[in-house]
Amino acid sequence: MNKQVKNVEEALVGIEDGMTLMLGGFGLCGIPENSIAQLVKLNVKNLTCISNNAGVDDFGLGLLLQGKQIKKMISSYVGENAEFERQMLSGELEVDLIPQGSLAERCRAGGAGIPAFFTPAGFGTEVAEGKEVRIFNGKPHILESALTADFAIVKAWKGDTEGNLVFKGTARNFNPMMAMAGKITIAEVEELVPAGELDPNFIHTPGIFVQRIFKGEKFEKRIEQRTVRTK
Amino acid sequence: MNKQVKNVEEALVGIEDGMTLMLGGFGLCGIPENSIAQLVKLNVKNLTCISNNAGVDDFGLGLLLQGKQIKKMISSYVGENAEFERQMLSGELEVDLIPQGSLAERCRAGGAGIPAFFTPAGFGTEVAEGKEVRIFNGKPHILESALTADFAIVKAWKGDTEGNLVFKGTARNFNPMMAMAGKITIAEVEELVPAGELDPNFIHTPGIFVQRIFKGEKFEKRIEQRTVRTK
Amino acid sequence: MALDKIGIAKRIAQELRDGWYVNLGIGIPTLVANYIPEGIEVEFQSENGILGMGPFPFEGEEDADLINAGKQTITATKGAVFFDSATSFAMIRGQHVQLTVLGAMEVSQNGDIANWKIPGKMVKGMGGAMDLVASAENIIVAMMHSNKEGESKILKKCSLPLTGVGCVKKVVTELAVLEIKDGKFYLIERAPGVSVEEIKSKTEGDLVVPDFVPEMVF
Amino acid sequence: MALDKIGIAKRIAQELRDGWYVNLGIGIPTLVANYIPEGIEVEFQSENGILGMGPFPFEGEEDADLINAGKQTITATKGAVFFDSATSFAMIRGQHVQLTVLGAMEVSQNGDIANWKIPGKMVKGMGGAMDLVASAENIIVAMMHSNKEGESKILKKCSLPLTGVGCVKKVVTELAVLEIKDGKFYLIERAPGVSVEEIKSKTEGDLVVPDFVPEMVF
Repeated sequence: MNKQVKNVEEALVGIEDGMTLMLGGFGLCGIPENSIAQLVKLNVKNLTCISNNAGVDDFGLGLLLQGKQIKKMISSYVGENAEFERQMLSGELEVDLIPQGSLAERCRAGGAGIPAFFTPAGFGTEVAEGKEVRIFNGKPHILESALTADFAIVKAWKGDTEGNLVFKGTARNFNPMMAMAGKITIAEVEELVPAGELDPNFIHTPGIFVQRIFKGEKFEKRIEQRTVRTK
Repeated sequence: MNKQVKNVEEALVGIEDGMTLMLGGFGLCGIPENSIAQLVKLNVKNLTCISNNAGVDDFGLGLLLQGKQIKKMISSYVGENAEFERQMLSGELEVDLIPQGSLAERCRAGGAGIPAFFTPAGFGTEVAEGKEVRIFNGKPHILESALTADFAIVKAWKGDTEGNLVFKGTARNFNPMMAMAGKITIAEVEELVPAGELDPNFIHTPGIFVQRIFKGEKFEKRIEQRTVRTK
Repeated sequence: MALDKIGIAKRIAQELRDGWYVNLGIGIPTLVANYIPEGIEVEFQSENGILGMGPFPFEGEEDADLINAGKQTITATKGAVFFDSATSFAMIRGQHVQLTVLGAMEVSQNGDIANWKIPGKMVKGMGGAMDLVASAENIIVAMMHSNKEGESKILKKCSLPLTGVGCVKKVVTELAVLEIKDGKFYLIERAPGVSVEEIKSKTEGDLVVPDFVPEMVF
Repeated sequence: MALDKIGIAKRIAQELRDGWYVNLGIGIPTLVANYIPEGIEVEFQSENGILGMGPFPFEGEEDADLINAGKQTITATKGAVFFDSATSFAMIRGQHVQLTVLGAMEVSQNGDIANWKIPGKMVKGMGGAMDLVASAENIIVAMMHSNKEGESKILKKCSLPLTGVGCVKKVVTELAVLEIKDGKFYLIERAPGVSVEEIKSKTEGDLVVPDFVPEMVF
């Protein structure tokens, strides 16, 4: 089943104002750079973005924040972004903060047809407000619901024309779960190979979860916190 | 962290009468043959076994059934085993039949600290009896709980001394989830390599889930339904 | 003339659409893979952990580590993927599989299906069937219209323990194609040479018959 | 004399046990990795998706695809594994990680912790902290005894929005090691040269002080 599209323009066809998008990545690691640049170009507005972080001021989802394209962010940690903080504190931006593990599991649940599950994370905190609490094994848990999106946009290291994806290092992070949870899932990859070239034993995201795949034109792969030791 | 033990004898130390075991495999594919043989030798009794199937009369879990070592089976499909059927119909053997997807997810939940989740599978059937029903997205779902085990015994293709595991083909099946759900997880592997030899990007079961690993002495890898076509 | 199993499989194969992921149950459904219409590409998922299931291996090329959900040795197509059972049912439960074809012992006019247990007689377990019928948007049942005793299996109400409720939308038997809608069976097509009367007489459930019932075309 | 950050990290490192998987939070906890006692092997998990986190890379060897949860470039040890965020929190939530070390703004005597939000001032989000504190059996908090205004952060009751309730069992500050039991802080050790009186005066929560309070030994 050939999922390959020509380029980012073709890949993002159908994304409209007011839609809910999931975007893979942790910090600036493993983010769909090419698609984000295209979202800026398309200038779609009033987006709800589900992504662990909100980028930095001048890269990643920060670019969409600069253009005021985002109405609501659903994230676990947004600390690296001054524009984000300004928009949130001024009330321009709605923000739903979710424990990171719950965010990951809620995306997986959305893709796996599990509408809700119990987790201990957040019990007794703001996160639990309005949520059902139940004791299991003597410990309180809260009921969390699945997340899905109109489009999920993920970034992989390698992919094949069937949409099978392989990730590298910690750039995997949220990408596989989000790929599962998109009504339409778009994958941008550093390297696109013909079907059959990836070892079927070692594919992280089976192509069934991916509707469109393209080779990204350019990957900047910016490093957020360059830390080194001396020899 | 070196998880290697010398042999199957050492690997199965601590398994006692009345315990709950998870055993990986689908049919006879990907089952921990060496450990099953050792369980027969140890002659532990009154076991509760969680495994998708119950083997055939003279192989796999069928061997434990022959020795009347199993008190209760928790499975999704047990159709290949006459001794099983005899023991079940005579009331010697307790049987809890679970939809295959719910079984897989319940094992994963057990390993992932999720005590319960909602699934549509089994609504309106015997499986739903006594279980909470709730409507999500207009569709009824039932609440299923996590499964765990005193010991999980899995079979992998390759493993390293850290307990990292790699599976081959459809022999993966239930093994990764059960590896997560055992209080103690034992892995028998066809090939055991030093830490660092497996590509860290392509490990199916991270070693954190495995407490003991050993190289199986001999793998028969019996085929249940040999089907071929002619050239 | 009533269809044979291959005929049923061929008729179901006509329901396939390009780009679909399909899960085929054991028995007649498995045969569907042999009759994919030309110009159409579909990919087969087997719930034990493969996407891109190919034909049976050639003699001598069987691999114990490569089987389908019926435990038969199989091959993998180019671009296939292997995965664990939780991921497999994430695909199924999450409705990423577009079509499920499976056998049944009984089907009722509200779409209930029974195919896993005959109390006191046969208790093999439901395997993945309950997950499949509860989740799939598009389920086709491949079955014989009657049992060996000649009793209809197309019923007002199932008598056997259910596998799923209100989930079956289409049934293909050796005699007919039936759609299930609004608590009734609708006769859509009949097997070549099979009369509407024969279908009526062998259908215990409420059957809606239009003025003209076309024959299946192969 | 009160400990510096390195001293706190060194004291926490003494709590490590052979064979443990450990998750270290951002800040002081990260430093713990530098002081693993001899003869002990532990493995570090970072919740963004690595088990077997190694030291920072040498200059020029940074890899944008290899970072820790603090978004710092790191390396991987021999035998490391990469995985997705759902698997990572399966490890954490499923209690496969034996020790979690993290910082805090406030800790209360019933084990509550607050470390993610100052209303109206700082809203960075909880990241993985809520999952970690809700799940870990063994949590050590690394923190300063007082804030910059000199107010105690070791409290009867947290004033800031909570990250988790009743989860902290041990606190290591620049002054002391405290255990939390039965709704009270127990003074276990004091930093070398620090008096019990100083610790008492800087602890707002109920503090149980035994007759003899040993000094930390490094």
